[in-house]
Amino acid sequence: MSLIAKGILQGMAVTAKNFIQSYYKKERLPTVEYPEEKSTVNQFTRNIPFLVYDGEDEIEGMRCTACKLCEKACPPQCIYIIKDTDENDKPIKRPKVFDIDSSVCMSCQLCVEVCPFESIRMDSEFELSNENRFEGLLINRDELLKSNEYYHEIHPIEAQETDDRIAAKIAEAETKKKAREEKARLAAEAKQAAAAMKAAEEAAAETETSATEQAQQSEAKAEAPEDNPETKNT
Amino acid sequence: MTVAFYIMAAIAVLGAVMAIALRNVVHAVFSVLLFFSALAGLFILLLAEFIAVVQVLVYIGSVGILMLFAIMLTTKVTGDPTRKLLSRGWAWGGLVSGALLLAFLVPLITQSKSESNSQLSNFNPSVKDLGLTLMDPYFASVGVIALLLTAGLIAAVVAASSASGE
Amino acid sequence: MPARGYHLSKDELGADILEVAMGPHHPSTHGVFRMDLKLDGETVVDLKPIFGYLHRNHEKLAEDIPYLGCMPFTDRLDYLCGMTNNWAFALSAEQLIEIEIPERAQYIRVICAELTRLINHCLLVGFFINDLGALGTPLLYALREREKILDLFETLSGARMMVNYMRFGGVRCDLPDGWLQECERIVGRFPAFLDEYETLLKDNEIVITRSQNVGVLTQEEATNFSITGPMLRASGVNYDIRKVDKYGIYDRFDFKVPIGAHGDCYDRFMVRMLEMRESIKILKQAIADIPEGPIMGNEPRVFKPDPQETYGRIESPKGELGFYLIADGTTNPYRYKVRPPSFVNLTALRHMCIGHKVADAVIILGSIDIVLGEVDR
Amino acid sequence: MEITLNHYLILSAVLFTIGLIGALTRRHIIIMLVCLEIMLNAANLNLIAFWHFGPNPILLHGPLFTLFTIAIAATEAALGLALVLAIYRHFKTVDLEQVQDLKE
Amino acid sequence: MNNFIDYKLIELGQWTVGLFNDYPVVQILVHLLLATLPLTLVFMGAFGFSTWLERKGLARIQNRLGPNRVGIFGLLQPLADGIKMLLKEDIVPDRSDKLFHFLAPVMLMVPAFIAVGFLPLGDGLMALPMDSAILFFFAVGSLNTIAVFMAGWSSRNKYSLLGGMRAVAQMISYEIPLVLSAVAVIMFSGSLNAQEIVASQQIQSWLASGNLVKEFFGQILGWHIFKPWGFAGFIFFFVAALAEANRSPFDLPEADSEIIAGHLTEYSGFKYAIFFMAEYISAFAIAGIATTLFLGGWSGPVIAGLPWFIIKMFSLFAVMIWIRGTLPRLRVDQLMGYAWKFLLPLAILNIFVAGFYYFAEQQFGSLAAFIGGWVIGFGILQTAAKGLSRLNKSPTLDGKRVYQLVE
Repeated sequence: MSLIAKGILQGMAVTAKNFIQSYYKKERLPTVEYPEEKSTVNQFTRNIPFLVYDGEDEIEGMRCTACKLCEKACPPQCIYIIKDTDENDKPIKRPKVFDIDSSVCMSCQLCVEVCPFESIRMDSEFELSNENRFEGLLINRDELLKSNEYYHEIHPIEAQETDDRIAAKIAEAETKKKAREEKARLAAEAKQAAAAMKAAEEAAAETETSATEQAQQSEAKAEAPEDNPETKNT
Repeated sequence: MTVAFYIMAAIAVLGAVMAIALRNVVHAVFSVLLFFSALAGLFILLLAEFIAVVQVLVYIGSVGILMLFAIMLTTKVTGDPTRKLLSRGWAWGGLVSGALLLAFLVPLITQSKSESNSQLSNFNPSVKDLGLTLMDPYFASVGVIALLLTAGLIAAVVAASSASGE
Repeated sequence: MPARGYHLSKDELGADILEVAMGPHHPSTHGVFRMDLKLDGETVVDLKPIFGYLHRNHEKLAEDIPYLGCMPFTDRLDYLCGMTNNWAFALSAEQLIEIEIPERAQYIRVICAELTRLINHCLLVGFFINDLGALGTPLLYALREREKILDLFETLSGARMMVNYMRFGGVRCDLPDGWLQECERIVGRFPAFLDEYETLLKDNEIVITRSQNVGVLTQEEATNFSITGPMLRASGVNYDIRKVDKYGIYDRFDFKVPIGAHGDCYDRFMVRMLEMRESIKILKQAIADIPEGPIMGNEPRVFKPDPQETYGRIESPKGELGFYLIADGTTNPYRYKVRPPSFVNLTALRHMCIGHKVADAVIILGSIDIVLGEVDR
Repeated sequence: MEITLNHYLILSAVLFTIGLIGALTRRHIIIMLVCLEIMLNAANLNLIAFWHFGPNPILLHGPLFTLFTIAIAATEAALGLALVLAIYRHFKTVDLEQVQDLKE
Repeated sequence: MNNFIDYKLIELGQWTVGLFNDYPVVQILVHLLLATLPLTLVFMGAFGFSTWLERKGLARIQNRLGPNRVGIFGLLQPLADGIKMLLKEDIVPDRSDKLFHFLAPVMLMVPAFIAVGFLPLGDGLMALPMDSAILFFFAVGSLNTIAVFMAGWSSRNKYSLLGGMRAVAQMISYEIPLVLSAVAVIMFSGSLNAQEIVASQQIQSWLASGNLVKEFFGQILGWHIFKPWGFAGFIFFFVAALAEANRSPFDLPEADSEIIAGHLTEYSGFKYAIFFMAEYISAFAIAGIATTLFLGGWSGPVIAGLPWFIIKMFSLFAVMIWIRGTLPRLRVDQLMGYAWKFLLPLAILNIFVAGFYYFAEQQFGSLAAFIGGWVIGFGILQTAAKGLSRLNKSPTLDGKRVYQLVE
């Protein structure tokens, strides 16, 4: 190697450039001083999941219906669900116990994909450390439940998409119900017309009874889907 | 000045005695290094500044380390403290050297001339004069010494490396 | 170069052979990896690689989890390049059932794979120079560039390294708007970083003296050891699975494959630098003509392939990454075997290190580019 | 009281005999070389002392002569240790007592 | 304005000594204290500051911030390190040789502080004004080797012995090029006394000429680094100095990627801090001597004297930090080969070139010698360097490797 080592001097010129530019160029000093500057997470980050509820009341507005699909799909099996039962222990569609062991969960987001009711979502909160290892890291249902507004806050785009999807689903359920009503009404009218014609020829008595019974049954069917639109699943 | 002389002399004697007496070889070499530095101090007391520097550079700097290397290469790393200390003829050796010491000291103590004060107090020998005298009357001897040093170097390399050949 | 593999119990000076165990938490081994070195003074007489400290029973675990459940585990194989692991598993799983993958998903897959190649190669060069002793400066430049690409992955898939992004028949979610422009800007600035990196390292006299003619692997030795990836190409064999299999849509992009001539550590370092430039070419072409359209093929409701076996492989940044799957008609794979490139490349370590100094053994290990997650599975 | 030539002579005599005792009694080869160095240094001290208290120190004979002895001593030490290495490799021992047989 | 600070300091010194005129014994003691105490305190402060400088400098080279938590800009970081080192438990391995295990750091610190005494800080500002100051500096420099060996051997551990032997071998083989490259300067300036060397680097005729510009450049252009053999000598001296002080491309003893921490493995707590202090101060001392020999010591345009010396010394130390941030490490045998087969012959050749330059200057006057010297002298050294590296078959010569890009 010659007297003046050219390669080494070039290398030192590069480090000198970095040294000088680190004082005025942002790109050369990417350090984020974490405790002071908090915002190191963007809206797409995912960490431990959480449950979404609509409206004010947590328990009532909960979207989750304890269908246990996510419990089966979770690779490290870290979700534990028990169905809720009301006073005369008839199972109702709500989890009484919904635990996630955050020490086992690897935030792989498969549960979000599997959930048909868009009720479980990934949180971007990463400061989860606490002092006792076992109970502390087992997150129970009440800690998991977070409002839809919170969901809009952390993942605006994704939250908006989810709401659109839910609205679309309700609208679709609406239209299908309307279509079914439409069909039922048409059927009823057609039946009544047919019945009227038959009544004219045969004895009127037995046709009245069959027409009223048919109307009462279709009316009950129309009334049934009213109270719980969510239960309709494709 | 007198206090400095006695301190230096004491350290020198201590270093020399420990160099002989200590069982562990590496300790002995370290104490000989202490002896060399005490001698360098004495040379400064005798206003031979350049010799003191050369003494530190040559003896402590390289000969001392040469011995440490030699020890490292010859004994197992931790050294074995079990082997015997004294050679067979140690009694005769001690006797002869004691007699020699007496032969040196007796005339010195008896005569104790007093007039040997030095005219050197006013003259501080600078390295430049030493260099100049080295060059004009003693140039031949410097050449001889240079030759000797290179010959010694080559001989040492040959002796050390050829031995590993067989 | 002294004769290969000479065996000595006592060295010339009679001092016994120094037995040194380097690792498992030695600063220069990449992760938990141990080398039992027999040293004659400074030269390595014998080397026994010992690994398995990071074995997590990956393959047995996958046997009682549905196919889709295995996808997040593939991120943990070679934790530096999550995307290419996902793609390899998705590729071989798609051979089990007929799924037609939409164009846009193919392009997204190529973009993600080439971005991972950039990360892996610039990280490897950083670690390699760090083993040479350059106290982290090149490594930190590499990490600075890697941060930008990891941010891209975070916006795309939600996580920086554990991406879990690809599905059988396409990708999980579409590119968020603004992502392509950001990606184009970063890829556009990458060559400038590479030039700066090369001036710092390429003809640095100390790097040259320390890494040339060190750990040489000739062509036959490389093929006999079934080495794949940049190590093989550094020894002069022109074998790149992107060109051989033409999987995905790699035949649409024109890019070259750099070939080394000497097969030593310096060539492996340089081949990876040139490969990064080729990846940038591919990325530019892919970003230019990525079509609109769906990102997911007609994926069946339950992934239940009928009994068969298949082996799918891709060119991961470290070499040929293959997945051998046996399906037995149920939703879980019957046998799930991974062919990791760094594990196979590691077998040549002993052969290359014998006869070199201790400091060289560290560099040769660094130049093989191993990641213990993949080696131990 | 003032330091005279005798003090230095006594000191170097004592140091010389210590070196001599070491050389004659100790077994270890390297300690023998160490004692050799001690003896040489004692002689150097003597030289400089005579020059310091001598008739005309202007001529700088003392330091010159010591320079030469130091040079010779250095070469001698180097050669001595090289021979020690050779002996160690041949006899596998450092103990002078066993280094007896002249025949090959 | 030149040497204003130096004269003020000397006056201060004489004033304090004068205070004790009526008890002579105490006066000697005060005189000695004045010579050594300020120097020790200043260089310990310099050590503290240089650790901060090193960590901040390296951080900024690597695009990160460096210590900024303790005190503003992290200036109290050295203090924090010092306290941490004091609080750390001082573990001494039981099989080690207690006495020498303790003695090694002391033995390393003593030559470091003595060597600092030989630096000509300013006009008349020298702690140990000896006739052969430079030579004594190199003599004391060789004492470090013993201390490193003592540290390596006494901790009775395989790694530290390996590290100790490597360090000793490296220090010895780099001491010779260090001294030889200094010999060229000493031969030229005619004396070993540091003050005279500095004086020889000032063009006295220009200084006395009175006009401002001449006086300004008179202090600079005389430096030895502007002469061909001086520049080459500076390169050899600086490279050998890096090896002597175990700094970056040659920091083999504590090469963490191979043997853990070399001879420092078994040291912890304050002894470890002392080792570092001694290493940094000997690095400062060598940087100081390099400025004296090649960069004109304390002579500088306006504020000649102590300020210039400190600026130059710290800039050389900054270059050492810069090199540490960039260059990888050399292997042991390459390191030795580089010293014996490359640096040593070139340093000897440099002395001959300096000799010819000296006689050329007598014959044809300084300007012609200057131009001729640069052309011929540097040419000889360059060809010799190329020839030597070809002789050593160093791979840097076989040109750039070409990689074919294949379809």
